[in-house]
Amino acid sequence: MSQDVFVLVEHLKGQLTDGTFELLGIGREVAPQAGGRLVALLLGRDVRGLAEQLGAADVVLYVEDERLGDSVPEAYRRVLAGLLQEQSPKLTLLPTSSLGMDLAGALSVELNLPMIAFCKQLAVQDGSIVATCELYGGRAVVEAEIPEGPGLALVLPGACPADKGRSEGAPAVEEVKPSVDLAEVRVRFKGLIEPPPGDVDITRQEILVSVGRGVQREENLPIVQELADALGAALSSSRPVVDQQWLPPTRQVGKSGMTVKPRLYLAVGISGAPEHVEGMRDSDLIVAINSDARAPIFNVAHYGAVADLFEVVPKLAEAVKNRGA
Amino acid sequence: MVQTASREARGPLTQAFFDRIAAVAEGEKLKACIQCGICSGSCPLGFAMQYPPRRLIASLRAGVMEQVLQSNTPWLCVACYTCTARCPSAVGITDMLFPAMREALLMQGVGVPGELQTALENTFRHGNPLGEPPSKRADWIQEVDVPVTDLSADPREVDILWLVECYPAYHVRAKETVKALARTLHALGADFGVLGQEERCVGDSQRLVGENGLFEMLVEENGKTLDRFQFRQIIVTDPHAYNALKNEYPKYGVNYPVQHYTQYLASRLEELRPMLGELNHTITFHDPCYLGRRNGEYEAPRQLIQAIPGVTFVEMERNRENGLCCGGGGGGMWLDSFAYEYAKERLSEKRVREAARTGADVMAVCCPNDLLRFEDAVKVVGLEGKLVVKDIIELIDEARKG
Amino acid sequence: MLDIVVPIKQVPDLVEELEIDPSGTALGLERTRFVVNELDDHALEQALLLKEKHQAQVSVIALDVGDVEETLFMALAKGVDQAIKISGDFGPAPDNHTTARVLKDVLGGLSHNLILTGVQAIDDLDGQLGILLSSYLDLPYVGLVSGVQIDEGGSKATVLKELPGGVKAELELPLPAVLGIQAAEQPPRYVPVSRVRQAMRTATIEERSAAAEGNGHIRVRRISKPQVGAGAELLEGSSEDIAEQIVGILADRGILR
Amino acid sequence: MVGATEQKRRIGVYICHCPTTVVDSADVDELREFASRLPSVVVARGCEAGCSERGQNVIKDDIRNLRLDRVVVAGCSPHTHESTFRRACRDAGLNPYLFQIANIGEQCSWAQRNGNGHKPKALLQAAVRRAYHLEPLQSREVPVNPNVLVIGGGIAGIQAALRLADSGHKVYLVEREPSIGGRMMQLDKVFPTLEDSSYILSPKMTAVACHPYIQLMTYSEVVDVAGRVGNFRLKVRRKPHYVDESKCTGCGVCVANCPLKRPSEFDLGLGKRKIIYTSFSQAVPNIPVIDRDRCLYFDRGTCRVCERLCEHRAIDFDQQERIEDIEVGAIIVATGYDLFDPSPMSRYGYKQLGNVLTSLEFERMCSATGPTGGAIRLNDGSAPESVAIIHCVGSRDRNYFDYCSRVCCMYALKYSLLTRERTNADVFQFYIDMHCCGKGSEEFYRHASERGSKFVRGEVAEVTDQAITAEERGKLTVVAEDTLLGRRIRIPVDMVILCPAMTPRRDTEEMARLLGLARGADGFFLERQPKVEPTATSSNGVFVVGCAQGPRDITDTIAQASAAAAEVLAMINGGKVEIEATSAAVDESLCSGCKVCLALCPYDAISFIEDKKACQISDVECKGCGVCVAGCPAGAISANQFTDKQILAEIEGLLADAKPPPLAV
Repeated sequence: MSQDVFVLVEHLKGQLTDGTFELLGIGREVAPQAGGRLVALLLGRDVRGLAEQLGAADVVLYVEDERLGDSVPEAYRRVLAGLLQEQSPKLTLLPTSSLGMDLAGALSVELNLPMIAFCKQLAVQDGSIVATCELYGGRAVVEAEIPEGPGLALVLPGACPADKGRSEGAPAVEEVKPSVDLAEVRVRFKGLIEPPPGDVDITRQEILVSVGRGVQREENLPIVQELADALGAALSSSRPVVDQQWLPPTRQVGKSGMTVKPRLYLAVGISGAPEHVEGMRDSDLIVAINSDARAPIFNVAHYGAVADLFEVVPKLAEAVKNRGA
Repeated sequence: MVQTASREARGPLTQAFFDRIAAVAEGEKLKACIQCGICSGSCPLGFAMQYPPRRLIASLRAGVMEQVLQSNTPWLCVACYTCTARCPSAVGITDMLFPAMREALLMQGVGVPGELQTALENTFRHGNPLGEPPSKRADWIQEVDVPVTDLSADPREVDILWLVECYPAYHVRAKETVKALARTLHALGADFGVLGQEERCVGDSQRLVGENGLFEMLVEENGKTLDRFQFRQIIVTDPHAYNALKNEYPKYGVNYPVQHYTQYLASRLEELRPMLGELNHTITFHDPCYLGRRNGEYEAPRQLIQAIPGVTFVEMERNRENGLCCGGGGGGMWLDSFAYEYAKERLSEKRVREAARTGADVMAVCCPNDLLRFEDAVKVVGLEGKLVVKDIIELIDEARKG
Repeated sequence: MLDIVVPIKQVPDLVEELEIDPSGTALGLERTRFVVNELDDHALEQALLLKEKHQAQVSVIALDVGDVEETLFMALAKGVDQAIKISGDFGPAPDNHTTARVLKDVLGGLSHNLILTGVQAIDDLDGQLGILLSSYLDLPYVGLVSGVQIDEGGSKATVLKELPGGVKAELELPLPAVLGIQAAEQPPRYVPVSRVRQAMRTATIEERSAAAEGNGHIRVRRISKPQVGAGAELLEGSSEDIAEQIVGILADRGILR
Repeated sequence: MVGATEQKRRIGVYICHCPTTVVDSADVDELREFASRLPSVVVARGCEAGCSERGQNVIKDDIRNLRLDRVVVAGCSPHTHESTFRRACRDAGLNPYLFQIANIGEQCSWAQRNGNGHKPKALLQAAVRRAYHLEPLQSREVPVNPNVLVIGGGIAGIQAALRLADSGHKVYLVEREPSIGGRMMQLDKVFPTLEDSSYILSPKMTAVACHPYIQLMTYSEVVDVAGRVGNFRLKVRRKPHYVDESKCTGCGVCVANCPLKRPSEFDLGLGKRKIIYTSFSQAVPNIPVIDRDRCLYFDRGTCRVCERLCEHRAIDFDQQERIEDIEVGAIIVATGYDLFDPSPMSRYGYKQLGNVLTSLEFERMCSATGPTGGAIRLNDGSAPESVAIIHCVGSRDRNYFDYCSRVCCMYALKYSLLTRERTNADVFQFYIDMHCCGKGSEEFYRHASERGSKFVRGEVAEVTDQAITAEERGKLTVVAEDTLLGRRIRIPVDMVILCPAMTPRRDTEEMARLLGLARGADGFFLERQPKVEPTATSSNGVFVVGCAQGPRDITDTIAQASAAAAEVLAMINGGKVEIEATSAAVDESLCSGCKVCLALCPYDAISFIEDKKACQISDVECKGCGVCVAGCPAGAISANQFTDKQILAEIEGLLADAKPPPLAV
């Protein structure tokens, strides 16, 4: 077993994701604790160029294959299983994303490696992998360890500022041939389906007023809409609101929705489950209103009010209008 | 038209419906309908129904129900009782027909609006349709400045067991009425207690939306809970709870004397009257369907309002048995978006306009649904600053302090 | 014949406050109410939708943990064909590696060509159940699925997998397979209480036992509740005060003129 | 069980069956077999239609040939058939009171089609055992007083009185109001001929006024009734007119000069009358009355204008109420109906919104002698451009009156024609079903349709003055579902005419108690048998006609009044009536003289005899109701058709083969 820390590089439509840099940022801290190198695993088709941005890593292992071009985690899994088997790192970091979530468990079983999910912080202490995890929708913090390692970690978005994983330096790139036959991949990619156009593009808005479960009923939406109107903002939401079809999927912020970075993100009645936080944590200013003091949204918000939205939102709308007038 | 009304031709939905109708005692009465149409003419949402009640009963008698059950009709009834109160053939449209249709749909899982499912799920899991934690049901006690006995923590014999009900216990606006009532009861020296964490939804609206199993479960649970406490009578904040305890619970052997809080206070009006200071308001009053039309109590609320010195009382054109429903009954609170989609206007919005036409500056109510719906409606129709919605107990509380 | 198996899991009901065991390394389970994992409910709904479309056979399977019987009866009331409760020496809170192995054991004796389960649960410390199970069974897996179609012959599935930004990938995989469901094609159905009660009277939950071997090898050092508003500066006062403070903050930042 | 020492009886049992009534033939054999084995039964026969001549002959022959001394028929209700079989017994020489019915018609076969099982046998056995103990009784005949009382001076009472009086019998006609004429006098035209109501009625009223055999007692009420069929004794309260009828000529000077006015009852408040007034101009008798409660003289002792101006000195402020005793042999009740006041149905706006009228108010408006002289006018004096007529207001409605009021459809059509004729307004008929049966009615309906009435099938939900469109402004809007189109409609009109239910008179209950009459579920007086005895009542010698019995039109009322007159004539012309032999008797040796029975007896048939310190029951007054028997604490009273022995035997018979019932859970 080596003492290296591996990081899976994630890219979508030719772009590296923020999550990749976050993982590299964490890897940068943990690799010295482990006493090994930080290794970035870049897999894909025609993405070698992306390696240039991975300077935070000591080494980039690049695997090129036709079948790694599409978002088929199984292909990644087969390649990674082989790679990790050969390289035997101390710790492998994967993003809690549509890719990472389809890999970690499989690798854990296939390689007989323990894994920890929902990781918010990671460290290697006395050879053990120690993680701080956010479980139960953010209602509990669990400190867990993989005694002695090695192991895998699924890291929550926002665990580390992405900037910490960015580096100007050019890493060493080693190209590796896949040790497995990817023809055996059982899952076949058929195509991408883009969201229907036409609605407001919430990723381009300066101000978002976002609603969650706390709004209770569709007919309460106008209360929040009124505030959005007063602020000149667009309305966005967490997943439950879209699942109830009160707002179209284009308004969903979070893991399978949009990632937004407005100047102001005003979260109304949103508890702040990790899947949601993933999509908005980088907003310039986050203000949260929720009646539940335990809501994890207050952990990412800059300002918070523990109050009933039906009380505060109309008052706030009024105050904003008065200021405008 | 050739009708195929044999049992074999019925779809599972229709069959479930007919089974339900056959199972209830009043089911036979449907056949007595004379197709006069007063139900459809009277129904405040009849215009939006694809099968208004008369046509619905005609379809039922012809044995062709499948389309009716799959129409918007079953979910548009707000159980205001107008049709039933006026029906010359005493057909149980509100209590029997609509719940039976809804039950069939619920049983078959067909077309049940999502917001309703959520409310039912919440009631089942948490004992309240809002999905609030049961442990926080009595948290409002911390916010009121008079002592309130939480019998779940301090079980003792009381004179009055007060069932607070869900919206009043949890909803931030409705909670104000609860606090006001607590203060007033205290001022009257009433010996009262609440069930705190042990209280569950009384469930009348769940019954009317067709979730009879859930209602029966709540009756069982509440019956057992009530049995464990010693009290002389029950008072309730919500007319729907009043209706259930008065008319439905006894069918299951849960039988306690119950009053709506307005009735209780009216019975103690002579003690209350000297406490009341002047309020300079012109007040109109909206009769809650389940206190008025369903249970015939029109006077107690009016007596309370008129007992406040300085008040000018005005009636709306539609009052008492002709009062227009707020749209929140019979599960209307949880079918609002559905109803709005077809009606394009909420009954509560019509109603606040009617209230405003009287020239009143306060619209008095005594049902939590009314309070919440009319307050919203006042904003929607732009009557803010002109008309204020207040529960009678808030007016009494204000007058008492003033 | 399509045989769908839906493994479901009990998780603490978050409507109430979580309680921590005095040891500080586990949840206090005594007063905790359990509910079915929300996404498992979606998986069940998806299975029922497929049943209605393809006359599939649906089995729900769960370890005997928490209030699992109520959940299984509810599933029966919703229309699943079979509900199986597995007992064994896996303790009150088995991890997902353990659970997946137990399930694998039971699935060995159960006809299955499609396994649907929630893509994750709120307590997945050692990984997500669906993918662990797929690996133990050596079946293809796709997670974050929000749409499932089965081809005529029942030999393959076409699924929609959610990617960031509202984009979905359309993927095809041969059956048998495991899918981690993110959302059913319609919200999980409500099951009337009388149906549940009827199921309790008339339907039976099959009981199986299985041996628990191995686990995720994770040691929990400490469980705690997050510090309230750890990150946020909390605004206090009446709702008017709060509104004024927010307006002030926005103005300071130039968001409001 | 029949004791060995007791006398032998010879009982004949007949199990009656016919296609529509009693038991089916399979059961007949079984029952007959069962009956033949009962003690004392010497013959048991199945009998096809026992009430037919052939059936009766079988029984008669058996009585003669087999020397039967008791007869039991298992068949229809005694209510309808007892008299038939009793007659057969008598004809064959058997005392008619030795006959007993086992009512398996009503109790078994009509109630339960299948599986009669044990019950008919039990009833039959009870009847046989009871029959064993029956005693021969003698029915009595009493002479009939040929005078007749008619209560109510509307068209029904007038018709009956005239028919009887024309036959040469003295008739007392008691009317509560100052004039006869009743509701019909308030009407303008009558359907379907559209003749003037008064054109038909006035000659009859005049005939009453001058008929030598009719004693007209207006402004009067029956306050007490005693006696029984053939010999009723009544007390009539004569309210003071404060005008001496013997002096008044009806010149009208007093009325013309009376200084005060108040709303006229006859015009339903639409017009005014004086304080001394006649109800209407053609009043019979044409004698005014003074409204004592509002008269200035009675109030303050001033005015007396009428007294001063009356040339005939007929004004008599000292007149007092008097009670007159009358004796008659028969009574005809013709008290009519009240019109339902629709104000409780607040959705129709009656008494809240202007120009919402009841039908009777509209009649007065249409009448040439009414407050508008026959002009159909709105409150502001203008003619309506549109009128809505709402049928079934309170009728056919289980919240109010369950029944159809029968005449509303037809008079509503009449209003259509009158309105179209006099104003040319649009007329909307809001109906549930058009019930236009009767001679000439269908033509009338067709005629009204052709004249442009607009028919909307749907019961009106509400009448409102809250406009939601410009064309509704200032109008009354009628909201309903047009059930034929399946569409909700709002029709703005100027006038709304409500057709309220015809209801029993307010004092029906009191009247029923006074005369011993039964009332139906609808509150009206109940006829003895709706098909075959439509005017007779449960009280012998008392007949009910017209709307006192239920809603009906004038045609039917007149026919019925004539029919009742004929019934009465048949009775009084015979000179005597038979009265039931069933009566109660006091065993003086047991009577403690407690007098409890005196208070209980509804017929005042019991008196206390001081000498004997015991009560005695008058055979003539007693109707055999049995209240005293049950009430006597000493058990001193027995009823001769219901002795303890008879009843106990009947009960034993019922229970003889009964299995204990399953335990109630």
